[in-house]
Amino acid sequence: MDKFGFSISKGRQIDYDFNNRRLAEYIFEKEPSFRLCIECGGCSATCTTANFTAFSLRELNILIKRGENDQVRNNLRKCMLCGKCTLVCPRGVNTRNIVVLAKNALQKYDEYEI
Amino acid sequence: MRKHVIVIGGGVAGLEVAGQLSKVGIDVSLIEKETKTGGHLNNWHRLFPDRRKSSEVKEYLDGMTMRSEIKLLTDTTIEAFRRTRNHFSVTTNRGNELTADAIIVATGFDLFKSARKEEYGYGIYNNVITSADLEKMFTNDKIVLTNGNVPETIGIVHCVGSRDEKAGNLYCSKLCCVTAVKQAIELREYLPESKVFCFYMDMRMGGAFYEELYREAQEKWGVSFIRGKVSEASETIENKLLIKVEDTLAGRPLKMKLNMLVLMAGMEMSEGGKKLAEIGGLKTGENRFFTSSDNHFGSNVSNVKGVFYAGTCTSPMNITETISHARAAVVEVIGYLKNGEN
Amino acid sequence: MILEGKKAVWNDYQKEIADDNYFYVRSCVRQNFFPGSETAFLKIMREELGKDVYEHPCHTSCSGIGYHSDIVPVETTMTIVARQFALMTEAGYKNLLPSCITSFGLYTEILDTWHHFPEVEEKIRYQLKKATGREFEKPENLAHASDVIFKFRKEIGAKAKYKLINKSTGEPLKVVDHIGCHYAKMFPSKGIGGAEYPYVLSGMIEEWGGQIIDYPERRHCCGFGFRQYLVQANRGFSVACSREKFESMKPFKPDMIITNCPGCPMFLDRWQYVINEMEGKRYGQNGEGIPVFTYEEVAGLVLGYDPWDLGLQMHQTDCEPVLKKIGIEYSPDDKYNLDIKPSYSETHKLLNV
Amino acid sequence: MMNMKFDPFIIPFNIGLYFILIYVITRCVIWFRDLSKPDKLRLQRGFFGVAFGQSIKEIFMESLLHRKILKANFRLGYMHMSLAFGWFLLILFGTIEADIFGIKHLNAPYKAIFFRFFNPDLGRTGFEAGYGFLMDLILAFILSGLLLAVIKRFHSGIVGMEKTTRLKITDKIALTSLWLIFPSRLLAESFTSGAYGTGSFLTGSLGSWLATFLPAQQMAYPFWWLYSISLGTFFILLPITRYMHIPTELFLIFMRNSGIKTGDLAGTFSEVQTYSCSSCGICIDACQLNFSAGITNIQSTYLMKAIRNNSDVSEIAHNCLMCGRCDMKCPVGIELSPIRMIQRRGEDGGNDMLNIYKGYFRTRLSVNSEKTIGSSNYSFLPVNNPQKTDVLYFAGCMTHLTPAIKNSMIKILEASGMKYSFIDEDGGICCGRPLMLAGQDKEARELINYNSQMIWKSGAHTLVTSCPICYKVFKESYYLDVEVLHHTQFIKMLIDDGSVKMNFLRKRVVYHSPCDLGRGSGIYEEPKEVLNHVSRLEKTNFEDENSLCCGGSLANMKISSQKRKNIALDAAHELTRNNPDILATACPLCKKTFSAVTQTRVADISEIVAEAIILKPFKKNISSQIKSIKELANI
Repeated sequence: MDKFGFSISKGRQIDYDFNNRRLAEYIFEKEPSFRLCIECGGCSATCTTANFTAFSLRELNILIKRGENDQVRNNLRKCMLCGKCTLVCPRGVNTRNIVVLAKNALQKYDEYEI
Repeated sequence: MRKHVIVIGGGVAGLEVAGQLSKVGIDVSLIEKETKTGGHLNNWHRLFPDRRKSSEVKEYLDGMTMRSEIKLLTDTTIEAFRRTRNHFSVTTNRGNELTADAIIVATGFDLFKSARKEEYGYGIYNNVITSADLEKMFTNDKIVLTNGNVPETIGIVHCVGSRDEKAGNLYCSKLCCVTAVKQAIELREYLPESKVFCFYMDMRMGGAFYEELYREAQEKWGVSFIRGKVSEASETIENKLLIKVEDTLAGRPLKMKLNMLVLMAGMEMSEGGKKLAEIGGLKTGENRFFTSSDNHFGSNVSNVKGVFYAGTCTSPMNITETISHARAAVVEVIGYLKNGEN
Repeated sequence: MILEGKKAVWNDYQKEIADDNYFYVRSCVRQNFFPGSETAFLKIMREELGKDVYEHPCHTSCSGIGYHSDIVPVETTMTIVARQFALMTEAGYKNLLPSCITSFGLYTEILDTWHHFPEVEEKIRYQLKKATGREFEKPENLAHASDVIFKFRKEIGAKAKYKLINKSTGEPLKVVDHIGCHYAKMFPSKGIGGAEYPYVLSGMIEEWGGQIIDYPERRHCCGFGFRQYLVQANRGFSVACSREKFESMKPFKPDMIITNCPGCPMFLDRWQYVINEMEGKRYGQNGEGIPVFTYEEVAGLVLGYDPWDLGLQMHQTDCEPVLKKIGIEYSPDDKYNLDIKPSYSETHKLLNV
Repeated sequence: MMNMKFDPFIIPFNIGLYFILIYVITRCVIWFRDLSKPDKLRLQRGFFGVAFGQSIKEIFMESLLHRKILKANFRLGYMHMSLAFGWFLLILFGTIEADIFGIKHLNAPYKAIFFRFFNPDLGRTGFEAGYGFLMDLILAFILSGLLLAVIKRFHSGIVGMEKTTRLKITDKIALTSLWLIFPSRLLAESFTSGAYGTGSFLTGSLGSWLATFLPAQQMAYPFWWLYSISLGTFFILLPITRYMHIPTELFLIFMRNSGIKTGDLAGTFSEVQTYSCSSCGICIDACQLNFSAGITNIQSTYLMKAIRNNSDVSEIAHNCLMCGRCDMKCPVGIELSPIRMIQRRGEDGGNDMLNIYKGYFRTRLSVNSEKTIGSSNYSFLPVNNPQKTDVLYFAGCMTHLTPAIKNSMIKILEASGMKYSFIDEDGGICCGRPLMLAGQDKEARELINYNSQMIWKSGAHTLVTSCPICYKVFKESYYLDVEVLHHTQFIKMLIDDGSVKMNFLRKRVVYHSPCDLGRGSGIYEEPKEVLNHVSRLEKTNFEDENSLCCGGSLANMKISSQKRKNIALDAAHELTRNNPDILATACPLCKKTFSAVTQTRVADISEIVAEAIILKPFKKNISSQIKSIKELANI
């Protein structure tokens, strides 16, 4: 690195086959409505947290499904579970449960339980 | 005296028109370039959104056309036609001369030639197939890779040759989205172990029961929908297809390996239609489909008096719309034959 | 892979290539990247194929490198290019033969622009006249040097001393081709085989006995990308691009890489060294790198030229593995021996200056 | 064989009896030992104080007579009463009987239980016969209840129950032994009476009839054995079956009457309550998840059972609307919802933290000094300094999705002429209850701290909120020294002190009492009084404690949207039976949920009030107008 004054950049590409999606599988199993999301962004629009900071439940949904867990880990905790998203969701996705499950899953994941 | 109408094209629209005309006692010559009628119906296994067998619709249409008033000319194409005062004389490739009081053009559509989207490697990579190929597989009740294995991961690419300036088609073919969803469900049903991904630009679920089908695909069959246009496909050493796409909803490029890639080929003006447009001086538009005299109330009426359009030769339509459009054409023709006015 | 399908595509993308009297314009960077290549090209053209290739001493950089680095404005570039055309016209040539892919792309782009916007052409003519008093004809035929080698690949194959075949096993060498981005990605119709499945290098390899191998990141840029390399802060991205390609081609165990662009061989060659320094990673067989060649070098090798005359000692990733496989005799001692420079005198004779 | 002292068949009974006595006593001692210091004191005071009498009374009324169940469902109550009270009487009079007619006084218990065996000749005439009659009567009383129990087990409908609890194997054994006790006693006594020609209307007649075709003398003995064995088995199994509730409930009653509360953490009291559950199944019938959504495995009785068997309760615990209907109905008076909350917090609910947090902000002084313990989840929240004001209006997240309520409240607040500020006008942050309901108290506490600071800095003396969810948490979990009012209370106040005047709307209104406001916070009257003031309030079949849940509850994390809808549909249907003009509620979430499923207009009380309100004329403007006119005149 020092030798050249630069280092090899890390890619932004999602490597779907490389990523592990146990998190998503866990949630799919426990909360099937997770599949129903059509990424309309209604949840993010009404979100109490998003009013104060960069936070998008819609994006987290996608990232979980793609297995980009770290980004999820760092953001999920911002949720206040107030439930507005559940009320506005046009597909009846049980958003709050997804957040709670994802939190549990991440914990289990760290403890090698899933 | 009895009136005589020539119907060009023995697909859904053509058959419906012929059937309806014959019902009201008008003689019909039905000209079909293929050996048998039915058009694209013959290549399709099941139809969206209810997934009924396409043969059932075919049966209905055949039933309509089993009538004495209808003269069926297969393996026939039109070489030339002239309009002399108020009737047409038509020359076919087999040299027979027909005269008619009116002509109904039902030349339908061709599927977009997927090889034109070189980056997807249709015809170059194994296991890159089109929606039509897949239907054939379903008909033959055998869905396997070229090496005989069963596909585990299958990608479905929407909008191949539609909404694509590079492909020269700015329009939306309207049916590919729902076809994709239908085929995704069928694949999951046929191969319960498989994972199916749909790569879409927009989900255009406009028709009746389309959205419900989409929901079912997600809820019941666990089909994954990824929003983004697949930019390129390539073969890996283990003979998988590596595709690149932007997951536009994650805002990140994404790559994944698939066993099979199904291209949702769009609809284009048929070659037959183009030829007819030339020899008959029929107007075609930007999208190369026939241009109707009026988009709202004259969609069956051409720029040539006595020539009418039926079905997908004017724009992409599903079967329901095609049949309605065909019946509308019949009304136009009858009106015209009665008082010689379009 | 269905070859018929590919052939079909190749047939769709054929192009006019003049067969003699070329006005050769060198690349500004190649001569210090891989100086042997252009020399070898001229030698092949003149001595092996007996073609008339003219070089003008007053020819300059096409400024494409500045243009693509957002430094030189397009009008300036056009004027400079117009001057090259003027030189050609004055020398009485009509077939422009750039050595550089970027020049080729740039000329194509400019000619196309002028075709669509004649007023721009007029303006440039006026500016050139005003600045230098020169006037020009547009080239009748524009072909990249690799196009010409492709055109005469059979002739070269006929004269070949070696084939791209592993002497010991009799297996054809596995060759990865890398096409410069500016060759066909901007104007697919102007490249042999088009942009998706370029044939220009594959054709040579086939002809000379090698086996061309396709790999997923075939289309990916080598990472030069001008700004990416020239600005140090971006260099990490440049390396990352090359690595993407290496990672992707590694499983196919290629014996060599062949390229047709000034930048690509440079970066595919040098970055292998850098990546190895940074990550201790090599992509070739038994701990070696993957040798990278220009198409001229490969042509030279099959015609039996001395590797060191071709300047292979300038490569950072050693080429010896390939030489050994093909069974080319060479003296390892002379690799860096600069006292005897036969090729230099040769070159000087060849250059009509 | 007159007046024999002892017979081996009594051994099973004795073993059982002494075992259970020892077990229960030790258990109580352990429970007592595990109590927190203050609770220990409470219990002691309770035991040796006034509460004692009350406890005894309650034990008699509830544990023996089962008054509550009788009220809720007579047949079920009778069943429980006949068994409990009847058995009690049997033992009581049995002992007396043994005492009077026995050879000596103060006999061992078995003498009483098996009296007839040891004194077969007794009860032929006079007082003895009368007493025998009494004993038979009690036995008959019990048997009638037993009959009901048997029927209930197989057709729960008969005793007016939708569902009955499912049993585990030990329960089944215990149940059979319980069922066997009295029939076996009946037969044993009958045969004995048959053999000796004694016994009263039941045992006597049955005995003499049996004796006609059976060798009574020989038959009696095995049944005495059976009687003793079934008693023994029942006692031995007691600790590991639901029947443990019988002794536990007594202890519970003492604890409760001594003023011990469930609290936030698992402890003796919650344990005692769990063991006091008799699995009567009344909570199942009360549960809307059962009768509207067809979810039948999560009701409180199952939760209690799962806790007793310490199996994993996380799914059960979270799949509940927390409407509190079962708390109201539970005949044993177990604090079911608080216990469920404890389960939701689970092990990693930051329990250890809780107590620390509890201590937060007792005074305004510590506002700036407070810090969140552990890493902050909501560090992104901006530090804000609200303007000074008297009344704070906190709409709450849900209210922001029902603008009508928000605007109505603004109108009312304006009309009140008070100095107020709308604290979360452009979207405040969550009150923290949703997190608490998910068992994430640590996170919740962080939000609570944030809001508390904001509230104090405003210097307000009153906090008005439109959302019962917020109201409950402000009341219970915030340590604010400001008056917290739900807007219905606030409006009531305005009406009482006459600071707003209203028209009477000619509308027929029914009121749906939101769970967190009614059962959750005990506010039933104010909303109804307000509605009575502005409209014609009509009764429904689900008033106050018995009110339904709209199904929208944030407390249930697991239920699907479809099942929510079913609950809402049923509830709305019930409430609008007499098609009122307005279905009034006092919760934005209830409003949203109901609006989606009924044709009837659904409105929050604030909306109705805002409609009825008479805005005061702006005196200032008038005077200024007059002034300007005068000025004109002067010119």
